[in-house]
Amino acid sequence: MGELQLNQSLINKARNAAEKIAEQVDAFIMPRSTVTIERTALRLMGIDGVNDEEIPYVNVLVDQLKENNMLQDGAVSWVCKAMITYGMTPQEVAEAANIDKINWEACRSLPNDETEQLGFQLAEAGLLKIKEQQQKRNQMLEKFGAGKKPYLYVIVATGNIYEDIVQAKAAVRQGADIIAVIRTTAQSLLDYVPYGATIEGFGGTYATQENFTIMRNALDNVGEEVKRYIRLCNYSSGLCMPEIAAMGALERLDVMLNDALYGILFRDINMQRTLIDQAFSRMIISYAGIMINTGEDNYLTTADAVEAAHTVLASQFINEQLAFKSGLPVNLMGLGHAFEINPDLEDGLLLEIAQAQMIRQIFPEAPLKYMPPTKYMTGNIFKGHIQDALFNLVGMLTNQGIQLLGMMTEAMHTPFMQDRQLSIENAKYIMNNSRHLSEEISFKSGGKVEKRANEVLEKATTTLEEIEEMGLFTAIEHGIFADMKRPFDGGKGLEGVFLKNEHYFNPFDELLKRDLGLGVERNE
Amino acid sequence: MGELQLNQSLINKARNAAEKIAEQVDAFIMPRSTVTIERTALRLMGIDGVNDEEIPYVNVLVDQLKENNMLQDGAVSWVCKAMITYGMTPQEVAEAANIDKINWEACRSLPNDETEQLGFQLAEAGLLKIKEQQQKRNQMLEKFGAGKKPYLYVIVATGNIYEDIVQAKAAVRQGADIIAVIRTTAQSLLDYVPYGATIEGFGGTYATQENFTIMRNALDNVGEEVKRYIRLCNYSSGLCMPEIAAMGALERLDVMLNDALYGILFRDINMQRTLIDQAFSRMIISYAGIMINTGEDNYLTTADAVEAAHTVLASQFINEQLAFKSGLPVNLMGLGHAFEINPDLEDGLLLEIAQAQMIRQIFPEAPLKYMPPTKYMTGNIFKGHIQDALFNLVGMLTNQGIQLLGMMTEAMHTPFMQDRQLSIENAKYIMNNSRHLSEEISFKSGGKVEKRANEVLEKATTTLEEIEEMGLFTAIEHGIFADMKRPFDGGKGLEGVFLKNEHYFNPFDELLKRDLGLGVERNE
Amino acid sequence: MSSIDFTHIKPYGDTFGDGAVQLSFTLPVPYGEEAKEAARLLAIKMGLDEVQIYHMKDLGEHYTFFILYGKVAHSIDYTKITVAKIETTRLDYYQINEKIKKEIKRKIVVVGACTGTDAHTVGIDAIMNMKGYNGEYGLERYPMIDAYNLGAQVKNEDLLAKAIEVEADAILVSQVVTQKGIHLTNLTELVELIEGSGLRKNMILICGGPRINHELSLELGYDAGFGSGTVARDVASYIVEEMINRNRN
Amino acid sequence: MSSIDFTHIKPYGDTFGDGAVQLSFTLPVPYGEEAKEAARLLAIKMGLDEVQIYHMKDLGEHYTFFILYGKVAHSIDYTKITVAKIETTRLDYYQINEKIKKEIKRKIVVVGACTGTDAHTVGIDAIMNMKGYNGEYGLERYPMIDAYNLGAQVKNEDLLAKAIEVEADAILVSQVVTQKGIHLTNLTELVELIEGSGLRKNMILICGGPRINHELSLELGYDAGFGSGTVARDVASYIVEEMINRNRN
Ligand code: B12
Ligand code: B12
Ligand SMILES: Cc1ncc(COP(=O)(O)O)c(C=O)c1O
Ligand SMILES: Cc1ncc(COP(=O)(O)O)c(C=O)c1O
Repeated sequence: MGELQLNQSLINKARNAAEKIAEQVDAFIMPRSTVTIERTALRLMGIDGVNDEEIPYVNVLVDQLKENNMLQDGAVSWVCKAMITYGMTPQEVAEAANIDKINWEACRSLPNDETEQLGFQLAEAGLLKIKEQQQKRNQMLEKFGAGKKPYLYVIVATGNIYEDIVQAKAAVRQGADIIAVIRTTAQSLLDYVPYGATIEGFGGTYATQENFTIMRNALDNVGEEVKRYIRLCNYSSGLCMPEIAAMGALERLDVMLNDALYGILFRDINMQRTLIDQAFSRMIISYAGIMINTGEDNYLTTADAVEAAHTVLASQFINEQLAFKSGLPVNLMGLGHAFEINPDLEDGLLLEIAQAQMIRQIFPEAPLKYMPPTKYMTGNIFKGHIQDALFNLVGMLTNQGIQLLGMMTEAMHTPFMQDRQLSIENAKYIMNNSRHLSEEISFKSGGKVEKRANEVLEKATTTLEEIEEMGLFTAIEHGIFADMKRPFDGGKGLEGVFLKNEHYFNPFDELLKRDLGLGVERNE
Repeated sequence: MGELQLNQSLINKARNAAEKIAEQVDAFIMPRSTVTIERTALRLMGIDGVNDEEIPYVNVLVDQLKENNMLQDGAVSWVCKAMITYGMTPQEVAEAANIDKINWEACRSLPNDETEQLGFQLAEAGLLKIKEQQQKRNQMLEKFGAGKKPYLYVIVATGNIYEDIVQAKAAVRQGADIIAVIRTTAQSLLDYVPYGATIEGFGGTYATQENFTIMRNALDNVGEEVKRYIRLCNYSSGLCMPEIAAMGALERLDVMLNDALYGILFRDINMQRTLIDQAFSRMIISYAGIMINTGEDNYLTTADAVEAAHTVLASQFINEQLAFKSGLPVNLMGLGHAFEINPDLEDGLLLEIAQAQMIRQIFPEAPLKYMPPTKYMTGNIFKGHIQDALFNLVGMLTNQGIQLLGMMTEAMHTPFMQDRQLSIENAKYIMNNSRHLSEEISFKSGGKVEKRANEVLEKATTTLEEIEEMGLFTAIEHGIFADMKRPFDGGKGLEGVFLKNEHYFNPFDELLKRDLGLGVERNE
Repeated sequence: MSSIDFTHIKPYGDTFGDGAVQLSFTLPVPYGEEAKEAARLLAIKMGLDEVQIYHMKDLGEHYTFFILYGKVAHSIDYTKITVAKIETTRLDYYQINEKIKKEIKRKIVVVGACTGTDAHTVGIDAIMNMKGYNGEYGLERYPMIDAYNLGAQVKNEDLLAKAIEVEADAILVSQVVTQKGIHLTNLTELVELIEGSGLRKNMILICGGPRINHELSLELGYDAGFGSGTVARDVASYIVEEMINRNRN
Repeated sequence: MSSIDFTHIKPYGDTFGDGAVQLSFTLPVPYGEEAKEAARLLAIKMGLDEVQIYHMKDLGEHYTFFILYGKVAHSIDYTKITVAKIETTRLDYYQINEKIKKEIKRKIVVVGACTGTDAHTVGIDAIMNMKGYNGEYGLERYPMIDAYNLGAQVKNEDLLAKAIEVEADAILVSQVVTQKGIHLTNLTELVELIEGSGLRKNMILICGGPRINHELSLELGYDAGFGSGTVARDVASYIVEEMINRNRN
């Protein structure tokens, strides 16, 4: 499409402000870790499984260390010490700890350099598994090609992983490029990751490592048949954000929902916790070559899409800069936005185009994830289907990277099998029909569309400068995003945040930073 | 929308050729009349009703005159003679003739000037009724305003006029601007107009004068309630084209389907008959201030919309020039075209836009009637609904005058009540959302869209020049339109065509021509 | 999901056996809570549980439109289903001409039309005209077939007369308009006419159209029926094999 | 059309009494003629005549989707329909505050939340927050109402505790997620909790959400239920009138 004339100096200003904001946040994050980051490290060391009470061993370990006030040293450090002391594997340490067979005090005297050597060894091995998955993905992409954009992204959400598979495979045959397995409503607030294959969820299916494996296999198989690489998506989000990132990395997920602010705003997770967790999870994601999808679309489900358009852009800038701090390349930044303008608005389509095209130009290399109408979908499935059609048209016109397909039954239930087929059909019809339309048209200079885009840009810039001034934490306290106010010390999960002490050891953190070329600041 | 750069010299050439073609046709028409033209004149004199065998009195009269070889003088002439001879009203003459009580030979001696004086008197009275209806329409339009374009045009077609009314009134409340009552499948080949209110038709309802009255009243009433003038549409088409035009004029129809070639191609009506009939019917239509809708859309139901696009344009030029010959002002020329490109075609939307916009520019003042997808509609109502949505978008983008709304059930049945509501909802949603989009965008100069438009224009020009060369009749024999070949002497209704003799008298013809400022050529 | 019980097949939304169906209709009652209840009761009569009326719209004139979902209690024994199908092997253009040459040893003659007031020619043209349909030649193009396409709005009498005149082996009738069952009337009339003429057994009688299927055609007294998406080779394959079979018996 | 027999109401397409309905569903059987027949048989079991399967689509994995129309034989006696409705007069913001002042003579106290794991705040916010919904102020804005909005994902226990703490006159519960009947579980649990606490009769218990209606709410043991499109004044009108009524008796 003909480019809109956007005020480049505003773009620069906005990006600068966001960088400053990210730096402030980063400074806050650096000295801190969380229980889930520690559990993540243990998982990557190979600790898996749950005890008799269904509590994951990584939780058992981290909880014990926390109780004993040892967590500030880093869980890896203690597990390594126990390994050496007892001559056990990491898993054996976990199982022993579970029946109180590890005397942590007895391990304390072990010299740090010995533990750390072991720690690095285990970390190298853990990260290797991730690299292997990445290589496998690359091989398959080479074999089948990367596919035409926008990728058609659909969700499955039956609550039962086996049912999900049937739905996912059918969707692939119908033309889906990305399958996202939606998570059950209850999971994001759990401070542990459930275990094994699951068949009972509400509005989604538990994210477990086993479920990831099952779905990954199913998609690889059907992908072989249809000769396309099918991308799998899940949520690195909620109280176990980095653990799930690690699971996703190990099971070759390709896309993960991961947002710096989503949990804070929409799950009332404590802001310190989320911001620390997202930084670590994004390093894993970066290392694994997974694409993130941010969640700015959600803002427009509570706030008004016309009025709050600039908050979406502001948040995208922040997500971008924070992601850079975790080493994520721009081509893996699926920044989110959404088609959520009230369908009764005259010239609503013009505003939608303005927003989508503006974002396209401001983040030219990011894949961009475009979300369909949800809030103004109703029980009128026929109308809903054409709302989705306009959405698909705008996606095509503005060259979005990922089109999350809308379902005509959005106001009712998670998708039925046929809903998805109709929705894929909708997207293919519209996109094929308008394939080169964007190359054909240009927008009036100084017209409604261009003006609207610049207005939004201006407001976003102002907002970012305000946030820079007051700091991100205070901004969230003031309810700048999605009309949601969240206190600095409120919400869930704050008890899982701790200050690292001077002996803190996390070889994954260090290796990842090294590998991702991030300044390693370690106090030795 | 930003205008496409069309080759203006080609447009001029094409229009010139069409004018020549129309002149050739006109020369052929002038000396001829048809049974239905004669019946039309009698109807306008006030003859109405049917005999015991349901044969309209106008048919009884014209058939008698034809049998007696008197028709060449013009039916009005003989009826006037009988009126004077027997001291009867026109209706009494008809009823008497029905029971063979008129001795036509006995009337022959009456001096022509006396008959003609009476004839003109009756004709003035007849035409006055039409003028009154036109004035009434103008008053109502003044009261309620003319409404926003494109007008939303929907059909009713239950077969039962009372059922039609319910459907029509509901449609008006839902937002329809124009109600077209579709005709039963069998009617166009009847060489008489059925009589009275009817409740049994297939795929449509009989066009009878009584049905017109009933629907007109219903729409006036609901129009009062919703404070809009609701336009009524029917078909001036088939073997009784001019009679129905007269009925429409008397009953204040606002729009009539009327095409110079449709009957020939799609009903296998003889070409001489149709071309003569359309000329006379259009004079009535012009006089009544009715808008015509031409039928080029139909070409694309048999021929391919991409390949045959130029025949649509060629036919529009011919319809335009022939309409001028009947005194029709350009603002009443609802030239037809249609969204019938195969939905599987890549960039199909670009071609649709090219065609619609090209036509818009070539006939800038004509209201243009845009027809929805029909041929490629399937039993998949969900997909159908989005095909209609794209159609509505193109209509809005290219400023069409009348949007004939597509129905998602097009491949199944004539519309159910809810189909129409959903369809109106579709149009309103799309149009409101893209209200000023056409002002915002422009098409790449020399791009796909512009190129396509010029290609079609070029082909149409060539075709028109070919037709000019060989004459319209031969062109139709060669199957130039809609892949249909029709012989000069074939098809239905040729027996109803006759050469006027030197005494031929038709005061309506004369008054209409005078009033419409058309060169009156009478042999006195 | 693992092993499906095909004796009790139910609709499927997202949980095996959930019976999920979508339904829409208009009721001739004024918009309101009572209307909604009427819609719900109707759905229950149709065998739905957990009826959810997701959308209702006042259509005006005291009519109300509904969109609803529910879970149907009925199930179907899929293992018991048998469908009348045309069993002939589907040959291609070349094979068909070859087979006629070899086994029938003369050109076969076919007459087709869209009958009654029905003016839809596209369907019968798709089967008969040279250029055919969907990249498949029409019957006129077959060197071993003499095909006469009479077009649309042909009277049954005229069609039969032509068939007799050219000694047709098969008659092809197209019917597209189905409102108020007009196609059934037309099709039945033709069968009766042909039977009356005593020529029924000499002819293969075939009908087609978007609302025609083989089963319905058999009921109406035709030898075969073809629906949407048919191409010439489907019909030609059938005619040739049927002619050979009849000759054998 | 002229005079409708309301004791036999049937769906309407374009001919009075035609019973026309549209239906769509997926069957767990492979695409083909047998699948089509299964769909037809199912429609017949649902009471449809003249079943027309207009569309079928292979969804893959041996599932087939159908769109069909038919004419339903069932009818409904519309004259017998009664619906439980909230009968209170719908007052506006000013009238409500006025009425509380005059007749209750103190501020009334209302506690609301979206309970369980349900995190959809938009609905309860629409009713309670200052800015309200659809141009109607929310309860927080009412000078004569003390409104406490606890937000989403609130445990039933916490909601009850808060209600006791502030001596609430009414509890407002929102439930949006309904998959596998989770809202029914949540709502029932709250009723049981309150009944267990012995405070049931002191409180007006109200629920709401897009899949909630008054009838269902009564069944679950609530005093009233509100569905899509509700605004604060609907609820407030009800609470005030109900409080006055209870006081009288
Ligand atoms: C094109 C068309 C027209 C054109 C026809 C041009 C022409 N020369 O044929 C025009 C514009 C003239 C027209 C007019 C009318 N039409 Co029309 N038309 C259609 C339309 C859009 C497409 C039909 C078509 O061409 N399909 C493509 C062909 C290839 O498919 P097919 O016919 O199914 O044929 C295939 C198979 O069925 C099979 N087949 C068909 N015949 C035969 C025969 C044999 C022997 C075999 C083996 C196979 C076979 O093979 C073919 C190839 O695969 C349909 C809507 C739709 N999308 O289906 C309405 C439709 C058929 N028309 C309809 C109506 C009502 C009319 C009118 C009666 C309206 C009116 N009152 O004026 C008129 C009058 C026509 C008349 N007297 O019959 C209705 C019929 C409703 C019903 N079920 O009864 C439809 C469904 C539209 C609607 N929703 O109202 N129409
Ligand atoms: C916005 C939204 C979200 C937002 C919520 C943001 C927020 N802070 O509320 C986000 C993006 C976070 C979200 C998340 C999820 N959502 Co959600 N979401 C929606 C959506 C798009 C709109 C809901 C909405 O806001 N409606 C507008 C309000 C004003 O309407 P309302 O809630 O009906 O409220 C009105 C009335 O019902 C009534 N009312 C409501 N409550 C009360 C209470 C009282 C006392 C009274 C008197 C009246 C009343 O008054 C209100 C005003 O008129 C719907 C789809 C849709 N279009 O409906 C899906 C939907 C509700 N979500 C759904 C699901 C499954 C989820 C998830 C569980 C998915 C997942 N697994 O991650 C998550 C998790 C949330 C959780 N734990 O509960 C499903 C529910 C399916 C079902 N029937 O069970 C839906 C239908 C989407 C779908 N098709 O899958 N969602
Ligand atoms: C960024 C992001 N994370 C997560 C989720 C899902 O929520 P939860 O993490 O609570 O399962 C969403 C919602 O769609 C989201 O946008
Ligand atoms: C110009 C025109 N006339 C008439 C008709 C209707 O056909 P008939 O006159 O045969 O009823 C159409 C078809 O839609 C048409 O386009």
